[in-house]
Amino acid sequence: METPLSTKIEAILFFRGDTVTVRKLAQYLEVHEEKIIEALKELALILSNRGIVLIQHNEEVMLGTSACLSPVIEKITKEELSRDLGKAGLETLAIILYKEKASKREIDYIRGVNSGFILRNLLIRGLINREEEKGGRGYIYSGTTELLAFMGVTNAEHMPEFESVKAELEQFLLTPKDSETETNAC
Amino acid sequence: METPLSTKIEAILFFRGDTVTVRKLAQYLEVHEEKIIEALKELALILSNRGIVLIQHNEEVMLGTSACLSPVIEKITKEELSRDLGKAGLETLAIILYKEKASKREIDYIRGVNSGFILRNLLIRGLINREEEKGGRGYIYSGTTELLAFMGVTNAEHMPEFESVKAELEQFLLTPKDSETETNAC
Amino acid sequence: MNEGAFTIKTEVFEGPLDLLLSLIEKRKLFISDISLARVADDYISYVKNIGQFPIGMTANFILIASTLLLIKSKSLLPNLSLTEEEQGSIEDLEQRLTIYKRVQDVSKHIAEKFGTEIIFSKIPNKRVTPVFSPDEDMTTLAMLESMKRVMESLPKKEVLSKTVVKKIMSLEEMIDKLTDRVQLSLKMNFSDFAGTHGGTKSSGARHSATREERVLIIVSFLAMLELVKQGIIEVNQNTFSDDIAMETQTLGVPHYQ
Repeated sequence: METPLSTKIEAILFFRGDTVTVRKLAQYLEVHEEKIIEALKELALILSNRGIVLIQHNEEVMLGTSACLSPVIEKITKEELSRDLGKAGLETLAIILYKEKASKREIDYIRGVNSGFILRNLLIRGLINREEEKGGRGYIYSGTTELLAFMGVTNAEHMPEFESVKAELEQFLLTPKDSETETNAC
Repeated sequence: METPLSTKIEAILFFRGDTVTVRKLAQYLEVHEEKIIEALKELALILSNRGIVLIQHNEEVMLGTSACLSPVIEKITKEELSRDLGKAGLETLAIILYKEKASKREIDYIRGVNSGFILRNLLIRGLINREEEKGGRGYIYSGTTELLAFMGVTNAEHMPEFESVKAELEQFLLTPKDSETETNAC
Repeated sequence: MNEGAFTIKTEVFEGPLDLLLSLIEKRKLFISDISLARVADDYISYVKNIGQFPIGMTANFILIASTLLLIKSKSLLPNLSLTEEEQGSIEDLEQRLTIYKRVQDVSKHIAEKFGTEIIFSKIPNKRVTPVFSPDEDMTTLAMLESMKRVMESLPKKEVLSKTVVKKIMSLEEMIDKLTDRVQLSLKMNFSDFAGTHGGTKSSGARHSATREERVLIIVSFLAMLELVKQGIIEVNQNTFSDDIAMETQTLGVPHYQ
């Protein structure tokens, strides 16, 4: 059985987590816009009484959380921002500061674990900035001015033992990644 | 009417986008964990045949797009998907996934080689997690929810031959033997 | 050698168990002491050619090689008595191969599923405006401490564990003893090699071998023992030239040179 259009739309909207135009949806799913509009009506019906709702505005649609749940969501947002950074958060932040600019690949490689979630949290907490890497391969992270000010330094270079730590990090990233040198990592 | 717990959970999971532990959900919603587990069953049922699925793994839950809609989403994602695991990666993941939790010693013993390098690689890719073993002897590894997501499985138990292989692995590792033989210090 | 050795140099193996399994499977055998005895020669000739392996890997190959030698010697000389420990290491190897094969089999399920039908999670919302939310722990000193912790856990050069080093060293002695035992058994039971009667289960393949052929087999087996011994010495030497030398001296184990 062919998957209903409304189901496909639901998946796309969920994945994007942002507004998508009806035109784009029609393009992605290779059907006429009228079909999309029809399916959206269906989807809105399916999603009534659910935690996720369909928000439609002009030609744009997106999924959102039901309004009656905003107190819970607010609580979570607050908690996310005030939570302890924890060991992993501090380590990630330290690498970004001492390296001055670090890509996700470099951070992961130095820490030996994936830093995706932590980087996301540091970003929404305004502790790090990101900019797109040249060639569009990913992002480069650096500490925010607010963060440096909070720690009482005007520049990452004023961090204690800055030169030697930075040099050691660079050295490590330059070392060829053959299996012999890495076996004892875990 | 009071909003059902499953609806609230759905909203929270949608809002967070990534994994949330059962404990956190209980905390956010101020109910017992058992209630959450019950409501999760309900939610999984509600979401069957939808564009969104519920993944449950190791006390963690996450919403994602339905596996059968993978081609639709792949068309619109910009993310580069690395599908290559290699023989060592596959073997290591098989042990970790089917045993649910495995120490480095156990993995090394079964594979007959030091798995440090491949474990580090899988950690960096976010396919496995590690936690310190009790007594500080080393690390215990488990698959991440992302690993299941990448395989399109909503629960590790849905892997083919799961129960029998798990039992065989446990039986094998239970037999007292000098499991230190082939491992290198870690 | 006998039974037509396979060319295996070009293949890459994950380790000794992987190599053994593929040797057994190439001959379409099941995992048993008999099949292990039959692939022992292939295994050792492969190990002989792996000088460029990291030291830890070579050690792993040699540990398994020693168990294969036990199996092989028992199959050649059924009257050779094995200690309980030796018998245990043979059974242990068979069990390990069985479970390793199972792991390789189920890893195919993962290969089939991985990346085929993906469950995608939500893309993080780009519209969220960051709210500067520091944490009390964020001081320059705490950052330095975290940084030092990270640097301490950076991967270092591989070092063999004390257990492996000890095992490898006791192996040299084991091979010496095994050589003596095989030679002794050869003298004592020379009639066994006349080739007029076979009868024992593990000599099936060589049932019709002539006396000359049998002596040849035993002689080449002794050469195999010598090969493995050389491998062990090599591992020991390389090991001693490394950091581990200091560690082992404090263990008070004999220092071969």
